[in-house]
Amino acid sequence: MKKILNDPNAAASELVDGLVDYYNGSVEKVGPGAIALTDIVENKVALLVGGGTGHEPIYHGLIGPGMADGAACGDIFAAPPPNIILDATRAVNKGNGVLFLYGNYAGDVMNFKIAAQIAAAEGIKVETVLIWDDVASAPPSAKEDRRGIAGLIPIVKLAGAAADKAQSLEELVELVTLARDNTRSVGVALSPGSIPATGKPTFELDEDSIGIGMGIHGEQGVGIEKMMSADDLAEKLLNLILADDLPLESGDDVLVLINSLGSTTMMECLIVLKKVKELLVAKGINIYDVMLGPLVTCQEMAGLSISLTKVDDTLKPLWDAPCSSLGYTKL
Amino acid sequence: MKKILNDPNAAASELVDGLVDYYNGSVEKVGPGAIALTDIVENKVALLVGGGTGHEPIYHGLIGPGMADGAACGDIFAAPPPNIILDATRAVNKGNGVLFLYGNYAGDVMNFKIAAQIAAAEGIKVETVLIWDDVASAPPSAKEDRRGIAGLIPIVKLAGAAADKAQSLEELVELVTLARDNTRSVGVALSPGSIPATGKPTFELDEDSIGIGMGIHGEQGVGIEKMMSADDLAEKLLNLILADDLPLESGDDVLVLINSLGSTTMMECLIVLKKVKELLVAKGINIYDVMLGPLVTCQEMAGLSISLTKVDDTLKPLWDAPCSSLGYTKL
Amino acid sequence: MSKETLSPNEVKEMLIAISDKIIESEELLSEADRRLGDGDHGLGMKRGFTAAKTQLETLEPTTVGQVFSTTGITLMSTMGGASGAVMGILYQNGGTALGDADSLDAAGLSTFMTAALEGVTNLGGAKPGDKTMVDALAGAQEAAAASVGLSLPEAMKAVSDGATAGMEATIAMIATMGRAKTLGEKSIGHPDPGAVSISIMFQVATAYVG
Amino acid sequence: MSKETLSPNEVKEMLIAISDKIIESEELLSEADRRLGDGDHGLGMKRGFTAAKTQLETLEPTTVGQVFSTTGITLMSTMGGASGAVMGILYQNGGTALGDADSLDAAGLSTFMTAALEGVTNLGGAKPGDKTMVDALAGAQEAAAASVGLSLPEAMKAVSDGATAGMEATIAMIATMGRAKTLGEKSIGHPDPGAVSISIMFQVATAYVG
Ligand SMILES: Nc1ncnc2c1ncn2[C@@H]1O[C@H](COP(=O)(O)OP(=O)(O)O)[C@@H](O)[C@H]1O
Ligand SMILES: Nc1ncnc2c1ncn2[C@@H]1O[C@H](COP(=O)(O)OP(=O)(O)O)[C@@H](O)[C@H]1O
Ligand SMILES: [Mg+2]
Ligand SMILES: [Mg+2]
Ligand SMILES: [Mg+2]
Ligand SMILES: [Mg+2]
Repeated sequence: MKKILNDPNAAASELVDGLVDYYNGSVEKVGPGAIALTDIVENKVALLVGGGTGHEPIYHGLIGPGMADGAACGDIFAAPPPNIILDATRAVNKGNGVLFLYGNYAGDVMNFKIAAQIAAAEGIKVETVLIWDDVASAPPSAKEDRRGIAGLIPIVKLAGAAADKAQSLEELVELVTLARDNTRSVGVALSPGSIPATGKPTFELDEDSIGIGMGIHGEQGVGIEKMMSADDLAEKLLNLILADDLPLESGDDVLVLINSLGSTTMMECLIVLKKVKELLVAKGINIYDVMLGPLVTCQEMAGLSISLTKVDDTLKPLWDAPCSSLGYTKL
Repeated sequence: MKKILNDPNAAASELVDGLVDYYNGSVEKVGPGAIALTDIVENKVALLVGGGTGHEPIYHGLIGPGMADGAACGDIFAAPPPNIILDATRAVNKGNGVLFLYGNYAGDVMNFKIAAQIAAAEGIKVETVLIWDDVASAPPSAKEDRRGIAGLIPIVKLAGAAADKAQSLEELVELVTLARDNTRSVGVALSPGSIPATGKPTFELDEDSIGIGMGIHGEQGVGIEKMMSADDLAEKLLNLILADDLPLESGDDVLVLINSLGSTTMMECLIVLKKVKELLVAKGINIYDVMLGPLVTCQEMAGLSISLTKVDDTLKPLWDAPCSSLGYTKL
Repeated sequence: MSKETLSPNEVKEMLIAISDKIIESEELLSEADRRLGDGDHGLGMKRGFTAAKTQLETLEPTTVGQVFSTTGITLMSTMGGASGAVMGILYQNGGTALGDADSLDAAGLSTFMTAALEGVTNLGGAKPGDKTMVDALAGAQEAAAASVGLSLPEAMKAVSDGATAGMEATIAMIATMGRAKTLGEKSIGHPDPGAVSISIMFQVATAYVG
Repeated sequence: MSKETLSPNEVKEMLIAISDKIIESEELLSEADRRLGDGDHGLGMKRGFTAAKTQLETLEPTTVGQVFSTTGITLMSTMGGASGAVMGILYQNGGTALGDADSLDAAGLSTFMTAALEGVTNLGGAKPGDKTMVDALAGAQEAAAASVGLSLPEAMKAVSDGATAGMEATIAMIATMGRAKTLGEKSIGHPDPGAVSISIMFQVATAYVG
């Protein structure tokens, strides 16, 4: 598999440098894998995101006005170590504490937990909200076993707006928890991405099989099925979300995200969106806004996910606020 | 090759419907493949873009405030027929004429030419600026033989801002011509995309070969070479641009675009950007802004292109203006 | 049974036969375009001629020009791409030049070809030698002009041979127009896909009148 | 030549030997993780132990705890991922528990293992049976506790066997922790990659003291 790389083992560090170049002055490196906005206002309640690299534009592409204040970047597909998280934490802390917002993976949880303990010992107030939007990864009764997938895009956007208005870390936790609890996702894998350092595919799947509920690292899904039409697939995935415990009724407003895992084209995402909209409209559910494209990726993996975030009178103004970042910008 | 489709022959029409759903109210269908902003102000000098589908988010994802007013969408990889262009032209014309801005391909040129003749007969003022940024496709002495590739992204953004301030179609032509003449691109292909209706790859390339100057439809490049490192590739491509006839000197400001053709990851684009920045900085050339990602694609084709737009005191304020569209948004 | 002239309804029958053959040739034409262009020529042609066939089937033509023009307008509005514009203009211009004639003979065929070639040349600027369908059209037009005194079957055979010879000549040419032009010397060795389409059309027409 | 106790410099030598073996085992460990996780366990371990080896090489240790803690801190700050946190805590906690002892014997090994297991359990919440490296660690810890009266080579052999048995027991388990947990029943049949790492480490240690 051909990839445009120098030393594959240096890919993570080179991409973080390139990312800072892409930010072109608005973001700076504050440690080996730690980056932060250059102009965070004093006393702002800060929002820190983070995770493994290789899933660009998340997480580290989500920094900017109305979005996150900084990010801790790990190696490819690996949670950042505590020292990187700490460097970023110290940089974004402006005296009013820092919210850690990241996907619910064992590696991330443990590394952020260690960093939080050290930060607390240094006198920095830290709280955590875990993203666990993937309905395929555990039943509704065991949310804390669910992993975070593409739903982090609307959650980070809402959290960014919330961080701008929150007077305290507690208020921010409350708003972000609401955004998280209103978000559900489920994905499908068509073919694997590859690990840059080994060139190996992240998993195997027959030419005519797809994995429903496959994770963004190639973790196997809840079910292997035969390839099906875009309409059938859209309906199958949407129904998995609608069958979950988030009540969605006629008159409700939702944000819709159709996320490509990498090489699945915008064409395919648009065809799926068309069907998802038809199905939601038929239920009287109103689409408040749409996000679409390769936002949470796993290298050149093929597949997509659908996410819904139910927005109420608290979340709508947060969604409407302008924001700017490499991964998501809203005028 | 697995793709998420219904009837492959209906892919273009379904994706246009999905695209309108994605615009979520700001854009409407004004004909089978024709779409336009719903609220174009009276007397605005209008900007119409267009081309084949399958390259999303261009062209039809570039409609919005500060961007294009409408788009004519053809079938997959096929220029739109004159009637579609006419439907879009009639919808965006607000009495002050319409600028046709599109890539220099025989099919597009002929279909837009026929449409322009009919529009003129209907009393609509129409002018055309062709995008021909690909330095690999013809020598500088034969610009009109060059094709349009990813450079259309900065050009359409600048044109969108220009259309907002232009008092006349002639003024718009002048500004857009300046943006076009200041833009140069060159690309590399690593592996083909596929044609949805046939499932066939758009070209063939050995496992260790890359095509320098390969077009966005898989038209073969100016040279097949062995795979090389990201740094070497970045330098090779950048040198092809710097060797062209656009003078770029110490103190000049440029917009940089690293465009993925589809499945090439953001990681790879970022690693290339890092090297491009190093090389530009060494020459004293200043990066005014950066765009990066899958903006001009050819299905799941792998490869990327580098584009530079030299911005002067006329173009900088146009670049700085906010804009919003599915493919490119700037706060 | 060979036909000395074609009525409007026979021209319609002939164009439906051409449509069927083009639709059937999708793979061959796309494959030719994969060598030199973006691999979709057969798809566009199939799309256009499927629509044209549907239009023609319900048409009750009174002039032969009308049948050609209807075909041209349908191809033009459904195909897109380079060949959509070219094929559209070809049939429209050719049909218009036939005025209100209610039959087609060898002289009419020459009138059609001259107008068709002129329309295509004016639109796209390609000349013979540029490795486009103009090479096949120019071959067809020359043969048509030289066959005005012949019977329609003889003339159509000559036109078809001219088109095929023009198509075959593109094999050795370097492309200077359309998507193949960036290939330079690498374009040598394969026929232009649009020229292949033209050649196929006249073969069907020859069989029809023959 | 078998060693009854290890000096700080010998512990350093042993950890460098462990580092070499882990670096060498990259493919095997990544392959194990490809079955149950995201295929990068060997990459993280190689990254961490390459850095640890560099650190250790210039270290002039005065206590055995210092050697373990240095290793832990380096692993923790260079690996990332689930195993970075776990391996880091394991060596750090184990090392700290050894206080300022200037040699390692069977009793010290048991002290190390008890603190290491406690640290890992507190951090990640995994219990034996969850199909993680805790299974190998718990096996090692039990054996260490039962071997306090033995010679270091005998104790290390017992600990290594305990770790390997714990690792082998994970083959039949259903994962309930880490990335493998969404696999459910499909996780049966393969050993946990982190447990494989633990087992390898104690094999090298056994050979070293052997
Ligand atoms: N300027 C031109 N004049 C005449 N024919 C042309 C011209 N440019 C391209 N063509 C014809 O169009 C054919 C390609 O058609 P098609 O593949 O359908 O369009 P596209 O190139 O837009 O994909 C070529 O084989 C050639 O015969
Ligand atoms: N909660 C936990 N407690 C102890 N070990 C764990 C825990 N979660 C995961 N692990 C260990 O981590 C190993 C995976 O490590 P690695 O592949 O490097 O990390 P990641 O899962 O982040 O890719 C697993 O094989 C398992 O032994
Ligand atoms: Mg990992
Ligand atoms: Mg085409
Ligand atoms: Mg073509
Ligand atoms: Mg792993």
